[in-house]
Amino acid sequence: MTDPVFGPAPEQAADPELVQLLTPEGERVHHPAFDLDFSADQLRGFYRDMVLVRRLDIEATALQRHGELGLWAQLLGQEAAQIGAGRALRPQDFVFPTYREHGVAWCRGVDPVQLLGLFRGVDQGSWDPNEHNFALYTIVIGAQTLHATGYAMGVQRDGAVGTGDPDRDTAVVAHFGDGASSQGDVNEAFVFAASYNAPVVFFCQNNQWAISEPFERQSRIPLYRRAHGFGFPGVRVDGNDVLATYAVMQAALQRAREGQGPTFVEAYTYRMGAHTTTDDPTRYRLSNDVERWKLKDPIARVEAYLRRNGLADDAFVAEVAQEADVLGERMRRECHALPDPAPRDIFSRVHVEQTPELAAQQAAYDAWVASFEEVG
Amino acid sequence: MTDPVFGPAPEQAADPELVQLLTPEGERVHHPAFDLDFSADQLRGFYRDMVLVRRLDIEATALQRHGELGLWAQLLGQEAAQIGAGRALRPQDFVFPTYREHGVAWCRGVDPVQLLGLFRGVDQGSWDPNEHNFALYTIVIGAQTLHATGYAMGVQRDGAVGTGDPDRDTAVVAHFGDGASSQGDVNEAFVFAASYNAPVVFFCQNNQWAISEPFERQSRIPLYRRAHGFGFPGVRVDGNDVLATYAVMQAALQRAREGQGPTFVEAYTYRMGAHTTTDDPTRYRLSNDVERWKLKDPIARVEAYLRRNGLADDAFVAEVAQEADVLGERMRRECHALPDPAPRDIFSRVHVEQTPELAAQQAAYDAWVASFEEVG
Amino acid sequence: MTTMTLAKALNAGLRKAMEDDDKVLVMGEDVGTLGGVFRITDGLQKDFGEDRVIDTPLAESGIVGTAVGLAMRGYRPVVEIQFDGFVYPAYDQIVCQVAKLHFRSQGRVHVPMVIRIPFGGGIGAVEHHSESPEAQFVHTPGLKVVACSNPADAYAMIQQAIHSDDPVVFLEPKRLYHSAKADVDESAPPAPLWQSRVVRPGSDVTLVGYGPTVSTCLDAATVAAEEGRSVEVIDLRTLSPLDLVPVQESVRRTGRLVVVHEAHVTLGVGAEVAARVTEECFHSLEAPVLRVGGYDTPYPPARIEDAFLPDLDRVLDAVDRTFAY
Amino acid sequence: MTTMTLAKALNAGLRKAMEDDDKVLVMGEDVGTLGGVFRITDGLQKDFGEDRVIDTPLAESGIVGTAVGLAMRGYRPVVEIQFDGFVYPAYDQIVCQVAKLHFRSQGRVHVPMVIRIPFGGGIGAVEHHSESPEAQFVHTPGLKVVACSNPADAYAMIQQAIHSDDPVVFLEPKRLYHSAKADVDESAPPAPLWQSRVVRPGSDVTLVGYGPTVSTCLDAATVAAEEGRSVEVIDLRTLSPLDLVPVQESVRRTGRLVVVHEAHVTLGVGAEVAARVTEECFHSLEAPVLRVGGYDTPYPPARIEDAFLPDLDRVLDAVDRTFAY
Ligand SMILES: Cc1ncc(C[n+]2csc(CCOP(=O)(O)OP(=O)(O)O)c2C)c(N)n1
Ligand SMILES: Cc1ncc(C[n+]2csc(CCOP(=O)(O)OP(=O)(O)O)c2C)c(N)n1
Ligand SMILES: [Mg+2]
Ligand SMILES: [Mg+2]
Repeated sequence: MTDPVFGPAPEQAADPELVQLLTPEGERVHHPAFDLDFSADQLRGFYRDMVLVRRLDIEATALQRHGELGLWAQLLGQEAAQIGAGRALRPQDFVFPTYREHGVAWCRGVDPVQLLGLFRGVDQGSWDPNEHNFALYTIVIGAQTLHATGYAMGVQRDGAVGTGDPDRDTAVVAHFGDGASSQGDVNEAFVFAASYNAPVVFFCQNNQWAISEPFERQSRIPLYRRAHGFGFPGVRVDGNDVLATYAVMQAALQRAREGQGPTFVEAYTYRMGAHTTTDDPTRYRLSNDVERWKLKDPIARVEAYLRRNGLADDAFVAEVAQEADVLGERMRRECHALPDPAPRDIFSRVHVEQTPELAAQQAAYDAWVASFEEVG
Repeated sequence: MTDPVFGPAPEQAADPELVQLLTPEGERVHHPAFDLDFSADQLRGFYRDMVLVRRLDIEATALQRHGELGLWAQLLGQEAAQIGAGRALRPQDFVFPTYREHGVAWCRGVDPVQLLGLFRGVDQGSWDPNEHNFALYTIVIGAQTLHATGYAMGVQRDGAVGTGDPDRDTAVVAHFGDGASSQGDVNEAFVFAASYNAPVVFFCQNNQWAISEPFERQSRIPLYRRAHGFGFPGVRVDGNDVLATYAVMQAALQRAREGQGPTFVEAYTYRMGAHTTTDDPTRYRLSNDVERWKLKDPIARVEAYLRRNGLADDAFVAEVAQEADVLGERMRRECHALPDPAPRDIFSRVHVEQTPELAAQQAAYDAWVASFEEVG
Repeated sequence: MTTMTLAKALNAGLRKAMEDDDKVLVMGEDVGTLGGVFRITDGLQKDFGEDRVIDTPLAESGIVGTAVGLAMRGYRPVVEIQFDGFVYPAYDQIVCQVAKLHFRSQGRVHVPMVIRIPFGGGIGAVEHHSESPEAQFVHTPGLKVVACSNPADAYAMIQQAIHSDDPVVFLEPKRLYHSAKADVDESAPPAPLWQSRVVRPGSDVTLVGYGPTVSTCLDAATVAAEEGRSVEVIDLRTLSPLDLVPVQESVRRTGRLVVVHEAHVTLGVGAEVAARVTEECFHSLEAPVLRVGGYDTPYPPARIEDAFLPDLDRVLDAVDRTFAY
Repeated sequence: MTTMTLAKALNAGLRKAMEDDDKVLVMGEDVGTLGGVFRITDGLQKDFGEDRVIDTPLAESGIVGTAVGLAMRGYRPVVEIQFDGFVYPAYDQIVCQVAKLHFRSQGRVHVPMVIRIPFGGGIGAVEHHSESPEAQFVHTPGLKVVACSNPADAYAMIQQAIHSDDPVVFLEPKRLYHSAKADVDESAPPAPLWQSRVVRPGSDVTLVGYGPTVSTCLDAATVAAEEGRSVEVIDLRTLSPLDLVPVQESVRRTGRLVVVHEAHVTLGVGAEVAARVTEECFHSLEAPVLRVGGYDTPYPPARIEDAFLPDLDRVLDAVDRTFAY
């Protein structure tokens, strides 16, 4: 069970170790196991990704406030976790998100506008999972972790692990939250992944809350240790540190691709916003906590580092801000333009091969609609 | 998380420690954490229990072969685990069994004949759970572990933990198998038990098999370590050693009663018989393995110890054997006499308050039966 | 007499039940500090404490399964399932354990628990938040299933369900939580829980609904009356047992019956109503029993849910069609 | 032409499907070395290897959930649920994921998987081993549901189900696994999967069954014939889509219909058959559609299951009753 990178499972009694490469103050620190050299472009890229993704999120939240979306699940505060995890992927990797992985979607090339459909109520996921290697959002908590594990078992059967070919060896990521860790499905996914040594990385964004319930209701020990109970490595990373998240995910994904099996990565972060736009977090948490976490902002620390090291200047920051404005403006415009689906289409999408029953219901529906047109 | 008795969770990489107080050869060994002095009466009692319970099992198996039972789930080989766990209970403790806990039922004062009904097809559990503090057998794998946890939450609400009153403080036991450890329900039970620090002991008889599937399909590490992933202690005990099982269970139950929360006890044992009487284990396992485990027989080692230390002689052994004969004879006789249920009663047992619908179905059923009587 | 929304009536009913019997517990996700995502349990944890209003880990099977254990220990757990679409992880516990324990134990074990499920659509929600899973519970022997449709019933029925020694699946029309408002007389003797009820008398055709569709049926009756058609509307209230006595009595007079629910038509509760009423009233029926329900497709995106759900027009159309036979 | 039991026919059909398409996988508890508790997958792991015949951990949601992932990766998993009563832990995955993925993805995601469920009673088993859970799947849009009743159908239908690009719940009458024996022509072109079939023509009354009750219906027809009554028997074969074309055609001739299944009567498939046929054939029916099924109680202990299950007498009685209107 001892892993060259992840090492042996930490003692239950020991303090949780938080992998960090960039402090909240923007100072670069080093870690014996998870360290990487990042190029200036890479760092600027992370900054840009996070700024744009935050803007995407703010824009969608505003669209909800203006009645254009029925709901929005904000990622505010979780940008580093998602960009770190998303940018560590190779094209052939496959990702199973929850409903909050807008940043990962961004990294997978899903257009932000495509994310709006589900929340606007015009579709239930509008991108092609196979085009982006990014499954549809899953709302039933935990269900997707089993899909990820099964997909990873398929990857094994395709011989796409451990070949040494960097374009072929494939990892799968299962996203989930701290609350989800209590679901039977998630724990069964651990069982299956361990039993078959499947190439899957369980990436848990522990944002401290499951709606109103604090993390402590779900587990009395740090979550990454859950993996040790199932016989595979777990590690806790500073989820507000994009460098650390990237480094840890890269290592975990590489383990999977090499055929060394599953890893649990707990990205320790904080849900800065409400659970969703219908939630009112003032009912259950202290603004003090939120203030404390503001000091750990994922974007500020990268900006501080870039500036301090002369890797970015006002012009760069302004350029990214400008890009965010363009994105925001486009989202507003294109959201308004998102067409409603045609009710008659629901009958032909239920199955690959439509049933006579549904064909009849469709025909009856058509006739029904036509009857109004005649009258009108 | 460090416990004075169970200590900190062992390193994942370390060899599993097997608590043992009596070797297969019948030699008494000592253990730093789990040791007890056993009186001669207690030891003879364990012997008697195990012999009688084995006889109960053999008798029921024979009854199945003779067509008197539709099925039987044998406990052969698991006598020590069950008697050790069963005898460590106090009257007020409550037990949630699987379908194989005939030995625990014995300790709880359930008449062996009452165990036959389910397997004969005359009932689905014939004892009163509240009379024996022993729930009905549960066949849907793992479901009872949640019931046990909920019951333990009820015990907490009744203030029946941590009072220091030995007749009041109450522990709950959830029985399950190695296969069951993969079920979502069982892992959710761990989550709830840890979250509420419920007074429940998870007693897993790892008998190496889930029907045809070897333990390794369910977990790649020793099962007791699963608990560490949920933040409570786990320990592996020699399940063929009644003394060790008793000692460990006593400690675990006491922890629960004192309000220190859940414990996972893995009783490492072996299913010597078939899964059930319809199973053919020669299709999937080597008789060699079975032979090796025969050397670890739970009864032989206690007998050896008793004899070697002059605590039992031929007369005692013969007396117990005689008692077993009487039990066997009674089981045969009373099994034959077990009455079939009255079909009409099924309509009045569905609810506490019968519905008009079922009353009508019952009346129609009565009329239907009467119509044959008229004809006949 | 207090004016209450349906949500407030449920809250008041729960509070009353907890005051009356200290064995009554409330448990579920976010039911404590937050008071539930719909605020049905608002304020209860503050007043009754964390031991009686239990915020649970996020695991529905765990919630229902531990509630079974609590019930066996003598408690009366009232479980909240956050949304209809999230009851399925608990399905095994509900169908194989909750429903069967009394039967299996020959009546020795009681499982007096209530499983509250906000159900139905029309609130513009994302997927899995607008389901109508009732048929599956009605098909399961050992469960009782009721649905409230208005504040007064909500207030009384939740208390009666909690008081029942049998497990009850309690369906709450979430669409009406805050829109349905009415005077509730807390001291009025409640109607029997296990009976359906004529909510508007009529003579030409019978309309049957429950939960959210009762108001649709009443609206249809009003419109039909303007066209000179007298519609009798019945609120089923109890789906298991299914009380069809008033329905049959009605159909014997009207000869025509339309059943309306949001659940998919195929094997929705309407199928059972149709089969039974046809059997009992064969010679009274002038037309086959017609059903108006959700189509046999998954619940669609919110923007088109109005086309999916039974509405006034579809109900009136079905009424018209019963006159075409 | 080979003489086969129903169990053997399924085994042969699975083998053929695995030979024809190497994306076909078999997975479940004990399906490998043991060949399944009913030996339906006997010998498959030996011949196709552990990667294609997968012994899984003991967790039904895990089995179905990972099968979804395998299907998304391009495989065609055939999942075995060991007994009907153990499908419920997988219910959420089946109802919310398997059934909806194609719809949710606007047709982009295919989930070509088969969920095999040995179902029904009559084998003297302990509880949870004799259930008939089909109605719940029929009520769920997005699933297709079929039931075989004889070896020839079993051989063909399992292959057709595997070949289908839609998820199929495949019900196997476990009682007939080893008792039903027949000649199977492996080279015969199979009947369309999604059609029901007249298995015995008749003119006085129509009897409809599926799975294990088809033989009960045939027996009833034989006895009735001796009494001078001509009974037409229809094997539904497909429950979703529900092919009622032959049933309606038959009822227009006979005017009388009895539906027989082991599932509980209330909201069993018979309710839907009754509601639809009554709607379509209102003026042809001489009597209401009658249903014979398991009572609305949990499945009873084995010693009295014969009283619970629809048998020859109860079917004949229902036939008689349809003539009393
Ligand atoms: C099976 C199920 N139960 C309940 C819900 C309702 N629900 C939606 S999100 C949520 C909390 C999830 O918390 P967590 O897993 O920590 O993820 P986060 O929202 O914090 O990203 C709940 C209870 C659901 N979607 N699915
Ligand atoms: C939910 C569920 N799935 C499948 C089964 C069928 N089944 C009965 S026992 C068993 C194996 C159980 O293995 P384990 O938990 O190790 O207990 P043991 O039988 O070894 O005592 C299986 C798969 C079941 N009873 N319940
Ligand atoms: Mg969270
Ligand atoms: Mg076992």
